[in-house]
Amino acid sequence: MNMPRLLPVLCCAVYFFLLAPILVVVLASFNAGAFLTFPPQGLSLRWYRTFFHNAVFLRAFIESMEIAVAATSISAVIGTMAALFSMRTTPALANIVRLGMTLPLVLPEVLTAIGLLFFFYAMGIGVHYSVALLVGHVLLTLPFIYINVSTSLRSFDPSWELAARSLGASPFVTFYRVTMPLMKSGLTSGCLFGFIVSFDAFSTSFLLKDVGTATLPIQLFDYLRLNFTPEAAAVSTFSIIVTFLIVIMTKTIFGIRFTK
Amino acid sequence: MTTVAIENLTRHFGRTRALDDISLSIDDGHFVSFLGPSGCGKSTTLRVLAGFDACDRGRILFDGQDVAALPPEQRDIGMVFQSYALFPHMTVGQNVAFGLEMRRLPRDAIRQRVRAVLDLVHLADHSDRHPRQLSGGQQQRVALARALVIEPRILLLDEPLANLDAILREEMRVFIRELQQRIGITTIYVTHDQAEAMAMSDMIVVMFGGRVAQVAPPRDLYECPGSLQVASFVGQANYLAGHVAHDNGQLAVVTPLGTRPLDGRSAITAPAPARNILIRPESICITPPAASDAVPATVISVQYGGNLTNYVLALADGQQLHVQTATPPSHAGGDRVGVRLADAPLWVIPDCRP
Amino acid sequence: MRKYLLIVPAVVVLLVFLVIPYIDIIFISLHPAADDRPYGSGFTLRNYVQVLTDGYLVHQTAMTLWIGLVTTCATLVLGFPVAWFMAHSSARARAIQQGIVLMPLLVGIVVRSYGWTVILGNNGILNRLARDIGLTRSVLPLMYNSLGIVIALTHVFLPFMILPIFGTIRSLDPALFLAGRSLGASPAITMRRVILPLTMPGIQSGCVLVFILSVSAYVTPMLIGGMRVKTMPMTVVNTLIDAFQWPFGAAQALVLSAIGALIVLVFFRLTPLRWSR
Amino acid sequence: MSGLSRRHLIAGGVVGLTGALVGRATRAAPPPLVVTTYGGSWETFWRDDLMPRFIARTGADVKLDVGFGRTFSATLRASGPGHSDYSILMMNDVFVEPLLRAGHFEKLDFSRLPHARQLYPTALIENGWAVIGMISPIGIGYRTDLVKNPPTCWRDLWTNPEFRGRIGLYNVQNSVGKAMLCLAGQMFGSGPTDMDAAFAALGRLGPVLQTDFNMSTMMGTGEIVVSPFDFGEIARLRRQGLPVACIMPREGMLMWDQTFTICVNAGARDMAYRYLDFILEPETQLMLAQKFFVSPVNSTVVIPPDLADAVPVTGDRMKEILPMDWHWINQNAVELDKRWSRTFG
Repeated sequence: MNMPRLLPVLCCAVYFFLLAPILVVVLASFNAGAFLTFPPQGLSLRWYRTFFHNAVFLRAFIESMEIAVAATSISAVIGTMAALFSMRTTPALANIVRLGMTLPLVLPEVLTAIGLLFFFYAMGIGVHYSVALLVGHVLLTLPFIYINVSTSLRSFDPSWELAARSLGASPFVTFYRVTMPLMKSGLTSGCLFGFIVSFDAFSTSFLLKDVGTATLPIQLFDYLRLNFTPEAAAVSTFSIIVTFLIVIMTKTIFGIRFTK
Repeated sequence: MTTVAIENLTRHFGRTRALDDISLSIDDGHFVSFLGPSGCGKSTTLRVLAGFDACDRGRILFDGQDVAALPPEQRDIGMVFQSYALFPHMTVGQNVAFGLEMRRLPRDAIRQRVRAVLDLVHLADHSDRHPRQLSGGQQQRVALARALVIEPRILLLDEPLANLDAILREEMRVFIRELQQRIGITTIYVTHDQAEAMAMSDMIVVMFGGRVAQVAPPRDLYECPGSLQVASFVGQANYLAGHVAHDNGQLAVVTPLGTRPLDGRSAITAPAPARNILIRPESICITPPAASDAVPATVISVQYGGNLTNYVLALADGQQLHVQTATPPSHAGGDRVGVRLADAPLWVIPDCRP
Repeated sequence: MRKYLLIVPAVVVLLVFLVIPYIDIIFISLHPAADDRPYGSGFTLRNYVQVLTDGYLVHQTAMTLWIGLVTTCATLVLGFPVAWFMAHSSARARAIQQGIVLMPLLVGIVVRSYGWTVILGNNGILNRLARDIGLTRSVLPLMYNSLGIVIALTHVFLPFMILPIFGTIRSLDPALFLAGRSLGASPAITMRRVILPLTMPGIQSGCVLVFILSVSAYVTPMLIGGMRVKTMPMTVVNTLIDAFQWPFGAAQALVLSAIGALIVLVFFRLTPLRWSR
Repeated sequence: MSGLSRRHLIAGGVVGLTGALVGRATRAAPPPLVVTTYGGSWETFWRDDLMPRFIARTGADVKLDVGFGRTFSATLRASGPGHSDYSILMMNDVFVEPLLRAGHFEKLDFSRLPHARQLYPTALIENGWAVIGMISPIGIGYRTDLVKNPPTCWRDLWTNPEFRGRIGLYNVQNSVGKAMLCLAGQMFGSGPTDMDAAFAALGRLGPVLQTDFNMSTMMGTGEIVVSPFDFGEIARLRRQGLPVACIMPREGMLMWDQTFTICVNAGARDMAYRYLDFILEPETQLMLAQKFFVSPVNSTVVIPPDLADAVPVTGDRMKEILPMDWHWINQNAVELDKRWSRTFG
């Protein structure tokens, strides 16, 4: 297909735009100087050393991972079930389900978080055991799972499931052998999106975090409020690399395709 | 091997009765077609038989065992879907092997049986392809192989030829019927195409509006339809007003085109007043206008169909007749001709007055 | 029916953790303010009247919606060609491009904002560059204003525009473009009359997503706008958390959500296709 | 009243059982003392130095929580008075004042705070409902390499032409931004509440760069050369090699206060008092001064000579810190916010 000659140039410009602030952060993390300045004053790994010896950031990093994994897993189950339901029900009901499932995305994150904060305290649970935080993150990730899974189910033929049943597969085996593989791409990209969104969530975490814990964005925010050293850039670069590795791994293991 | 009995099957969708007290029995090894217009309940019957839909009332007996409460996977059926429903993420071989894996057969046995059944459908060398790489007819045969390889008690086919072109459809009719007879499996086939049903079935079940209208072998169905509705759904028909009277000590049917003996299969045992008489287009002969015992008619239109020629004629009183001959067209529109009935017994549609 | 079990968890989660808290917020917004308690007794609509008549808040709401609109347009204009290019690249190139497109999401929101400070700041890379090549002598105001916010929001929400459009373009029959050309249409007309309508579902979901996300964005405008440009979410947080005016803040938040939802609905009405499907 | 009981009702209808069970489970164990602090080096210091000392002395079960005034007050408001997980809080007076009025804190029992007697009067605030545990006095910071005529007073921000366009201000979200307004009202109008004069004056400053909390970066990059700055941060920047200095303006200084309050119905009330007194004692105060260069609030603390330039505001100098009427400021917060945006928008 012939494309206008300018298109590749334009796209490269957009890609550069997308990468520019990240490049800046990555470069700043190798700064030998004491300030988060650009261009860096000499190159060194000193801030990575500082970071790896800073239990606070590592703990926040692990906390973020745990919350993101837990919230994405819960959403994956709930969202996939809802998507399967939409496929099996009448179009009118499916529309209502879709509206409901995208609602957490439509409502402002900050407001939802404040609402949840009041709610959990009214119930006497408060922010204990990170329940409120987890619920907040489930709400954040749910729409992404649902949208991606139901998109991948759009071309799903319900008689595939019937065929499997007629061939002797139980409902569970049918799901595992037929439905699941056919919506895998949507589920994978949904989970990936959900994970990334949860890992980066700020407003929700900042209002709902349990006493004495912090996710990475909160920790970075708290840190940067008072200490503007390249350690923050080092932490971010590290988390970019880790999340990127996760994406690559998911891609190679599950063969992710973004929608269809 | 397997007989199927359906007793008083009833199914509601909301307030509409999709199945209204269906009862039926199917002999072992028979090929039975459910024929009817869309929405008549034939597909619903199949889905209930397969276990995809529940019935509100009634029993389904496979070899005398009530399976109505069993989920589909425990009914031991093979099913071919209109869309074929081949798993797109599996190769042909994997598709066919799926049912055997569910039955936990040893790996070697699976391999052998998959090869055997693919040979049977002439697709042995397509085992590693994906369904989307196959033509419609090939996909159809894979679907058939997948359903047959598990050696089910009964084979259910849901309009399996609907998505094929005309020539392939004819080929597959022969192929499926031949295969079914070779294996001897009890088969239920759903279609809205009467020609298909006639060509393949041992027995045809005609359904209208959730009820069984008639159950009969194809020839009986064509020649002796139980109602006007069945008669017009199964092939083209002319209806002439007539009555049954004694003629030479036998019961005969008197029509405007002449008098012929009453079909022996009819339940009528005494002279009867005005009735609808069924006359198939091929049972009318065209003669020269002056021929003896011929009734004059005018040719309205002629359709050439290769081996057959179809005429529409009008009688003097304006009634139109469809006539089919096995000869090339010998008349044109506007020609005056004579018509007479072939020398065969006539069928009186029961309980149906003109 | 057993299939209804599938929707039960989602209904429970949404009902308990979304609907009930929001009912609570609506409830609060209908109360008068109180000095020593979260809210006073008695029902009133005054908070809503105040939100809708206060010139400052109306201006701020308009500003927020405007930022959302400009961001949506910017992501669409930049995102569509990229999605098109991506969809017509080789599998390998496509994978790399998908990685690049996802990158903004992989960088934490706080640090990403820092990156922009370095690039757009008054003493940032762009300003220094402009000064060095003699483009301008004064400082280019790239940050601490709505332009900066739009740039940063466009950056982070581009993936949400590119990926859905990419999805629909991928599912198009490549012959369509050729068919358009064979019927004598120029590339531009083929694009407008054939390709654009067919990619509308992707464009729609992208636009809705980006618009909603940018209207309710809180952290990026806070950090990039340097508090000089205040968007509604920032005001909502201030009113609710800093000033403790719960009823008034709740009313502000609900009005903003309602306007956002309304605009999305109008958008659906104006563009011919429904969201996905 | 109606609000909370109603919400309890809703909650009870939905997940009452779970809520009650979990609630009981949490109440069964003796609550740890939650100690709040800020992120970054503050958290590190609390975790590695301050808390081990306190625990060694008291054997307290301490849980460290990092946040800032906004998060603490949001959770406090959500939990309602007497239901907080916190027993003691450290935040700015600007946040404390409305919470105090809403009944979240108890009047301090000074008999349990023996070191409170040694505090500067500046640290005893809110009529005995709160004490300031640390003070970061704010003067005018500037880049010594980029400024020819160093500032001597706040008025110089308006009059020194080389500052024009290179002034940094804390915005109105920050308590120092609000304090700046009162200061400008005092300087150019009839008093600290003369906002017409204050906003007119700030408008005359011309283009200023604003920040919510981080002034150091802009100072580091040279985007700004002068701004309100706390002495501690200036000392830190200087030790990292940045050419900066901070002066005590003639008109008086502003401050960041770290104000401590005890929550009503505190779960670890006893330990909270011991922690507060621990903060106020001279040894801890000196540690804090050495770490963060904050001015000790305990008048008995003697600043060692090597720290004198980093912590210049002590003794009588403490009186130069201007008091702020946070109640009036909070009452008018929304209005100030609006006018601020209009002035700088």
